[in-house]
Amino acid sequence: MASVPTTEFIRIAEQTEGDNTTDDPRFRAPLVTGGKNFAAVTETVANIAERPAPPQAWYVAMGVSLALLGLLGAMVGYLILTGVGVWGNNQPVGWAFGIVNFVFWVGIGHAGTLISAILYLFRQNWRTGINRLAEAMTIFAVICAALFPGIHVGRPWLAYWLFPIPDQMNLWPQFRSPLMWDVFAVGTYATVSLLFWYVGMVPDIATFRDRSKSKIKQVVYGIFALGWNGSSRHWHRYERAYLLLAAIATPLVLSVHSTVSFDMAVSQIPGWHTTVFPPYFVAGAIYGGFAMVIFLVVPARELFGLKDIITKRHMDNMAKITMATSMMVGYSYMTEFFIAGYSGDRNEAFTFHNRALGPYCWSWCVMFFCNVVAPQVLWSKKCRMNMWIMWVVGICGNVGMWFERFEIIPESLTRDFLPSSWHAYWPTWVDLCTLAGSFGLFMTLFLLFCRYLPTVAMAEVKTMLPEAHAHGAHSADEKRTDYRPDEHHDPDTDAPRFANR
Amino acid sequence: MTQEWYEQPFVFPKWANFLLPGIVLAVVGGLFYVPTVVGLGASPKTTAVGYEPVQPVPYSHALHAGKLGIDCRYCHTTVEKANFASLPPTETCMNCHTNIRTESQALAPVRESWATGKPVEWIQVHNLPQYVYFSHQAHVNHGVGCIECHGRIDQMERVYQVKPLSMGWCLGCHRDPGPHLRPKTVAVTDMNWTPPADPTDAENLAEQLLKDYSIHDKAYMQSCSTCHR
Amino acid sequence: MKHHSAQREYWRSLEHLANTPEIQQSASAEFASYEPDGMLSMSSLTRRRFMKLMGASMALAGLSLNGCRRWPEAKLAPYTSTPPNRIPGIPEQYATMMELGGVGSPLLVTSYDGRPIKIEGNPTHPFSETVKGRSGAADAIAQASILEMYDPDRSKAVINRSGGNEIATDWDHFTSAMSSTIDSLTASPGSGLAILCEATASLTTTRLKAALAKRFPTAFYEYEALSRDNERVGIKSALGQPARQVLHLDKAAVVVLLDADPLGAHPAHVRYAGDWVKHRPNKEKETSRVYAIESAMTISGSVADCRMGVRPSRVGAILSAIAAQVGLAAAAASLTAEEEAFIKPLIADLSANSGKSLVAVGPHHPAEMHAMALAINDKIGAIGSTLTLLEEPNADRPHHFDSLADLTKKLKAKQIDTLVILGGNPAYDAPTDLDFAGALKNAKTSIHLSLYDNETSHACTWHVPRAHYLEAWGDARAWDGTVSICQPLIEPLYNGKSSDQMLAFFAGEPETESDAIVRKTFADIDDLAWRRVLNDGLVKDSGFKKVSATINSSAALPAAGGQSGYEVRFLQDSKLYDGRFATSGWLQELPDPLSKIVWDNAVLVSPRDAAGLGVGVGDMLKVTVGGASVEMPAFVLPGQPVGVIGLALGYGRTMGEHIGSDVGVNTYALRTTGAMYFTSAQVTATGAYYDLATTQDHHLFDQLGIQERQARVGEKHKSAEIIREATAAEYKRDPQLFQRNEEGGISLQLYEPPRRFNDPHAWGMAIDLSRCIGCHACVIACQAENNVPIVGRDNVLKSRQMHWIRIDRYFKGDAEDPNPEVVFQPVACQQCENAPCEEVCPVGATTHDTEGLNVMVYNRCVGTRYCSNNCPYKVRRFNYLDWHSQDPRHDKYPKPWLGLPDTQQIETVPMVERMMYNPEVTVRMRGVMEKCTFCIQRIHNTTIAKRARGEELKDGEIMTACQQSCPTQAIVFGDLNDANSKVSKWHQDKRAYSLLDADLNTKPRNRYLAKISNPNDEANG
Amino acid sequence: MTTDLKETHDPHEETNGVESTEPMLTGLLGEFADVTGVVEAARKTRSAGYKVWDVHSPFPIHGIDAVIGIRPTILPWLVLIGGVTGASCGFLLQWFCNTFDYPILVSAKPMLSLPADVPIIFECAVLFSALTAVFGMLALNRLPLLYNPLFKSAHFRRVTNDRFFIWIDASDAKFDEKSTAEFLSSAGATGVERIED
Repeated sequence: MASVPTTEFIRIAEQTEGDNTTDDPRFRAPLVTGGKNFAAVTETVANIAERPAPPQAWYVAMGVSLALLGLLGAMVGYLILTGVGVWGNNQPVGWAFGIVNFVFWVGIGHAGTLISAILYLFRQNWRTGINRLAEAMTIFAVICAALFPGIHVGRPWLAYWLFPIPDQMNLWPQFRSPLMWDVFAVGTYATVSLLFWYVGMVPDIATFRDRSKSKIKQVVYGIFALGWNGSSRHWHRYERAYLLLAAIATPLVLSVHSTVSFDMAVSQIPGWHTTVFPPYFVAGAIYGGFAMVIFLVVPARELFGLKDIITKRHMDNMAKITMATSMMVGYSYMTEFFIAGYSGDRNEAFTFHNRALGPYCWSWCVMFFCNVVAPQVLWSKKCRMNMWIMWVVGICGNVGMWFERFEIIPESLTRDFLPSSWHAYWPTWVDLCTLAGSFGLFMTLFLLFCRYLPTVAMAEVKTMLPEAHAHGAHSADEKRTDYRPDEHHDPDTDAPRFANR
Repeated sequence: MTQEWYEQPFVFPKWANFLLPGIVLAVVGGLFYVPTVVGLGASPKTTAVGYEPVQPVPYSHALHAGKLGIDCRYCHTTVEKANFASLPPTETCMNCHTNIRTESQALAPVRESWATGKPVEWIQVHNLPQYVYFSHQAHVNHGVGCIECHGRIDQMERVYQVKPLSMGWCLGCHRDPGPHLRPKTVAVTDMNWTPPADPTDAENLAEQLLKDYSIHDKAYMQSCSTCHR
Repeated sequence: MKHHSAQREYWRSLEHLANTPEIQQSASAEFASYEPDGMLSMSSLTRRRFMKLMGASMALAGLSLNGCRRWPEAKLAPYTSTPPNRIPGIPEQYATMMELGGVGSPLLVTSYDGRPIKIEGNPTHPFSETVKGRSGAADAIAQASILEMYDPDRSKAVINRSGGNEIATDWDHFTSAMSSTIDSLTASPGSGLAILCEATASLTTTRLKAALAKRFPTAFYEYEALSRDNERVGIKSALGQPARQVLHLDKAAVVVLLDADPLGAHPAHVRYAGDWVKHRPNKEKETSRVYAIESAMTISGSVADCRMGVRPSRVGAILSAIAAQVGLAAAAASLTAEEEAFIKPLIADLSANSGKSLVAVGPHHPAEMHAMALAINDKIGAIGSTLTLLEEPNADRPHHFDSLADLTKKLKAKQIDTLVILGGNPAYDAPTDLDFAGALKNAKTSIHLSLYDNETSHACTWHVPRAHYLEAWGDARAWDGTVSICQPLIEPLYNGKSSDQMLAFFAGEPETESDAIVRKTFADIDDLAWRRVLNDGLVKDSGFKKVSATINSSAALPAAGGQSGYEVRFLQDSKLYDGRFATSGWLQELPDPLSKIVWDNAVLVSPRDAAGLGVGVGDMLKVTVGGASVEMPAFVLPGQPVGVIGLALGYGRTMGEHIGSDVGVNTYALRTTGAMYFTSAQVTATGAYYDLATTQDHHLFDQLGIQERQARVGEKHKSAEIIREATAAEYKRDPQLFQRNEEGGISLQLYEPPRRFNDPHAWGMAIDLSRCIGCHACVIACQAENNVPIVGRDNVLKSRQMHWIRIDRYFKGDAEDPNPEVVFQPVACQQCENAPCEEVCPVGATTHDTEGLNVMVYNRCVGTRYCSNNCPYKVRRFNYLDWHSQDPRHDKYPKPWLGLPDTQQIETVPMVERMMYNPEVTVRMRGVMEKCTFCIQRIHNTTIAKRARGEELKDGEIMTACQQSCPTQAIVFGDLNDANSKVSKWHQDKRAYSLLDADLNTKPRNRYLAKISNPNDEANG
Repeated sequence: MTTDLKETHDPHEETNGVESTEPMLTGLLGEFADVTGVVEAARKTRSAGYKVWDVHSPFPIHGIDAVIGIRPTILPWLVLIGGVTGASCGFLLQWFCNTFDYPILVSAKPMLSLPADVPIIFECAVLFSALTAVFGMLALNRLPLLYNPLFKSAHFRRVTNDRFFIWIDASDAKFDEKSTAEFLSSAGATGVERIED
């Protein structure tokens, strides 16, 4: 009886040519295709780092990214040496590209923790294929985000005053300001994401350590592997810690973008002063985050031959989440308009009227199309299965979310209460180059990650394999499409897990 | 599996087990050590206190203000009517030195200045940032003695800075002015006056003086606009 | 004093000029070592000035590095002997006078340690006082002249251009060079010396002219591009003798202005504005009614109760119609229906208020009209009650225009070989058909005395730097003739000579120093009285005599001009006057009261004409008059009369130095002797576009925005969210009107802030919208008081202007309305108790003090700009770049500053410019937020001094700069704890309302008093 | 750790020091090819009465805790403490700065504006508990431990790939090199290796 499910599974795999997206209740859909076993999974993933040279495309991408990174450096230098005046910001519009980019990147940074934390709590096993990539993306996006609040202030060399450091002036930060909340929220988020990412990576780094032939690699990986030796006791506490991190990170990930949204929601400006912002921003962030994951994963699985680990099923699920969140975002847009009209507040009503029909309606249209209309194609499975379409939708998501922030931040500021102080906002070339440069920073980091670190959580993926658990007690699992071995009870002693006998 | 799995693996030496804990300790220690050092080094207590430039004329406050007991206001005439204490014009020096020590080498620059009309260029000792608007008349007329900021000038051969004159230091007094005040009957320039030894007396006196001079309350005293514009 | 010594002593003030020995000694003592350009070396300033000057920036260094940088070693240079009653660091004030177009405006100048830093009106002088003995108003131009004095672009050396090449030299060489000329003049008296001067009523000048004429025959000429001589001639024709009319708007219940602008463009407009407001809504008087019939949008017209825009050529017809209807024997011209409708109620009001009414005609209309206006005034009993006639100075001098034409003729005929031009810039502003610059070449020697080496200087053989009126003695007379002495505040910075010194030199007077020259004129005043005169700033009872003569009412008018096509109207610029102030950055960046344009002039066209021409704001128009034509951007100005295009004079200078050159377009190019003020013109669109920089309504004005703006501002004479107003009649009917919000309810707030900021004082401000005439004097006052920088056109286009107080100008009425209502609303920081800006600042750089001031701590600001975003009034200003060290003319791509940011100003701002900074106010560096502080430096200096002396603070003792400069006292500041203070009363006034408070519960400490206007419904149709 | 081990002792406790220098036998390592094998063997080992032993695997084998008899970790309690500490620090910081040390008047707000303090209190709680979770886990696991005699075994390098091991420590009372080796192979070990230190 032991062999039956295995052959069954292989047959399905062959029949559907690796399409594991069927939800046939009779069979469990594998999350790893191509009949890979433990060694094969290790090979596939480790190969990326072990192969002598990465694919051509990697070098091309790296070249472009480094160029952009250089541009970023130049722009930031120019900005700091000259003054914020080199940007397009003006009297009513105190915040523009700087903060737009900040919110945009923070938003991107949400998918990672969401996937590794929330999906973990929801027992969405398919996360294992992509969580590492997503977490890495989170870290890098947060790094990009953290750059902007620092450089957008008038005197960046004094930005450290936002931290409660004792000084000879006896002065402290003013904690009623949402900007202080940001400092703490983003700081915490960066730290926790980093820990989450690294902790998850330790066993896999150990794998790299044990496979590497060159001494340097052995030493470097060896140090970062912390001497991991796969002891069951270690695994036990490790999984606990991971679960706790997930439990902690889940409210955190929701709080971060809520806090960022407070920057606007707590203020008085019509178009900013909106109670729907926290959930609206979080939905937007998740949407944007997944868009970015898709945007990165599609080429990654092509380039590094991860198709069997980041399978069609993964893409399918991501597509569904993207579409769901995009509709939440769309709903939030509607709500804003309704409330603006319903409130009877002249200023509020005008702001939204102006947003859709005013001088910046073009950017509103871009936003609405990219965030609400474009993802609707994902209703069709054909589109979800077509990686090109997926990729384009991913790009739309990023563009759309950037413009959403543009709509909210500078656009609202251009026209507030007194018509006398209304004024247009236009970015300068420095603004544009800085934005481009931030992508350079992001891509550089991401490409380095792909080349030198385990891009897939091998250990976790291995637990998804059927042979990952002792035979003799599958009966309960047969009908499950996804299953976790850790939901077994001990086959012989029917005691609950972790029971003390 | 390929051959390399049976090569002799790399193993860290035993001391490596202390490597990472060591690094962690070093980092944590540095987190406390470095800021402390920088903080102390940068604090005005280090950079400002004790600043004692050499003046063009070796004028001794110890002699004039101390031994001869000339009142500060004889030279620094404006402290009570203006926001800052002006330096005495050469004229003031010459009032006496036209007939005292007329030959002294030390006084040569003064005599020269009087002859040519070129001012003696003194080097400033007590110096505040320019966004700080300290008013001598506001303090001097409300019982704050010279000594509070300038120390025992009457004992200084050459003037040096005694107090850090940092914002934190200013706030110290502004938050609790009482102990730094002296009765109207005592001249602000009196270097020897000390508040009553008995703490309770001192307290009562402080209370009394705060009323007498109608000193503003703490909220006013430590609000930004009190010193900055 | 010998000249070279005078050159070397550069740093002086009044007592130094008194030439008393000990001052001499002290002065030379302190400054002996200085070179003229020593001002640029730090050693040339005493320690206190040095620190005060660069203080802010210097010290920001200190803080930005958290005090871990010891300031650079600093030197203290005391006086060698302190001048009498001088307390170093305590500002002193001196009365003086600035003469413009032959009329002086009385001033009081504040000086710190010998550095004049601020100009205000002289409160003891009837022509500038607003609160007797306490605050005097001065207009924007007079206040901005302080910048002109320090302007590093001023010419610093005598320049000899004879022989084609430029040779920089000095006064001594000039005088020696002139001696030969003078010899030849004395030798052959007939050999033609001519003097061309600006209009002046100076007694000294008159005296010296006489002396000069005695020495050898001299022809005197006088020219002003913007002359009031039409009025002078007209009155002469009606009266038989030239006279000057003084209006008493405070006595006039009905005022009819035919293109006259007594509140905006009259030499006495400061006084007139003060008078006018006495008859506006208040307890004592009924609100007056002002009718304006004008061919341009003027300040007076914009605050008039009934206004009609007409072609300039129609004004005459309307005037004679009025004449006829008040019963004069005048040919009743035919009027259009609209005009008829407007005139009818006007006449009714006139006849109903005889003796309490007044008719005034603009100076650019022909003499006959002024004669007729005088006749009408006579008829309606204005003369003696609402209008006084006074003698004119130099009664026999010809019309300015004739004078210049005559001079040019003589030059062309080579009858003049030596021409001395005292000030002015005829080569730039003379009528083109004269070709004055060309004619100038015929003079063998031509000398131009001028502040700047300008267009005329370049056309002359000699240029001599002129002493600024703050640098040399002189005298001038106010509009009513009261004599004032122009006291200098400082020795000439650039070795300039006053026009009197120049005349004295040619007249061979013994005195060479301006003080001696002037003192000689007033030799009959003894020294004690003289001190008194200097102190008060005027010579008592020295005004012109009244004239009483019978008015010949049989004045006929020339036939009205053409009715079809466009008529161009040349306008006196609200800031640059006739172009002579083009070099002033403050004035260039001062928004025009109505168009809000800065750093440019434009073709003002009515919305209807713009539609006709198919142009919008910024579209280039080609304006052709006769042969000449200019291409300028259009500006669509509501209220601009249909068929009339307005062209401001004074722009397009070619030698306006760094600031003034190539700003706007030179419209003098179209101005000919035949048509000095208006004429018919062809206008065509060129299809090109030019981005006009305005401080309001710039960009982004789509239909949606315009509709919303109008909706928020409200309909004509109706209240709306932002502007509360009513007609006098309505307000009488329902005094509670303004206590209710738009919906008619009383707005209450749910949240009451837990704290009242009233210890020991509660500072508050109130602004009366019925009083504000949008003259922008307060803007310059604030700029001078608070070291507010200019940013230049490029940055105004980006809306980064730094003015702490702005005057919002709204047009009410639908787009088609030819005569919209204009509302001026000055907006500075509202000092909200429940301030939105403070709670969002992460470092607590903007907080409250216990007296209710919303204070901004520059040295704590890191520049997140969050406060500005959250400020519903958008009154906060951000230093996007280091404006003080920024070049206002070209800063598209600023140069990176390598070095500590806070050293930028020290190393790039010329010391002479820093000398002008107000030492009591921190100079802000790049990257910090700033805003109105209710002039906290004035508050603190006064309260500290008062407390030190143990005195009580009286209401009105502390005045903000804007309040002090306001000619109509529209702004009131004071302590709300004092129930009897004026500001408390205004806050309690039934017209008082807080801007946006009902929506946002900001609890502003500034309240507005709703606007009350007194329109005549019939006239407004 | 003590609360963590009732029945069995952690073998690494003995091996993680650097005290001994000359090579000595630390224990035996049995290699297994698949999960089923190693789980069965683990059961046998336990019933055979070994106390100081452990199972090493490339991924967490679920149920193995019960098989070996590992008791739940105290980590969650540590994290709770961390969280509470964080929250209180967050509040105290804000109270100290804005209410106690330098109360500055800010837009007529109360000196202690609790609602405004909530976000930072929350973030601090999260930060502290996350740090506790991670570093607590490492501490309880006695990691980092770069040197470990096990790493001397070439076979053991596959423990992070596709092989499973049972380690019986020499310090075990029942340990006897010969019989234990036999026991391991009888339990199905594809290979047995003696690890020296």
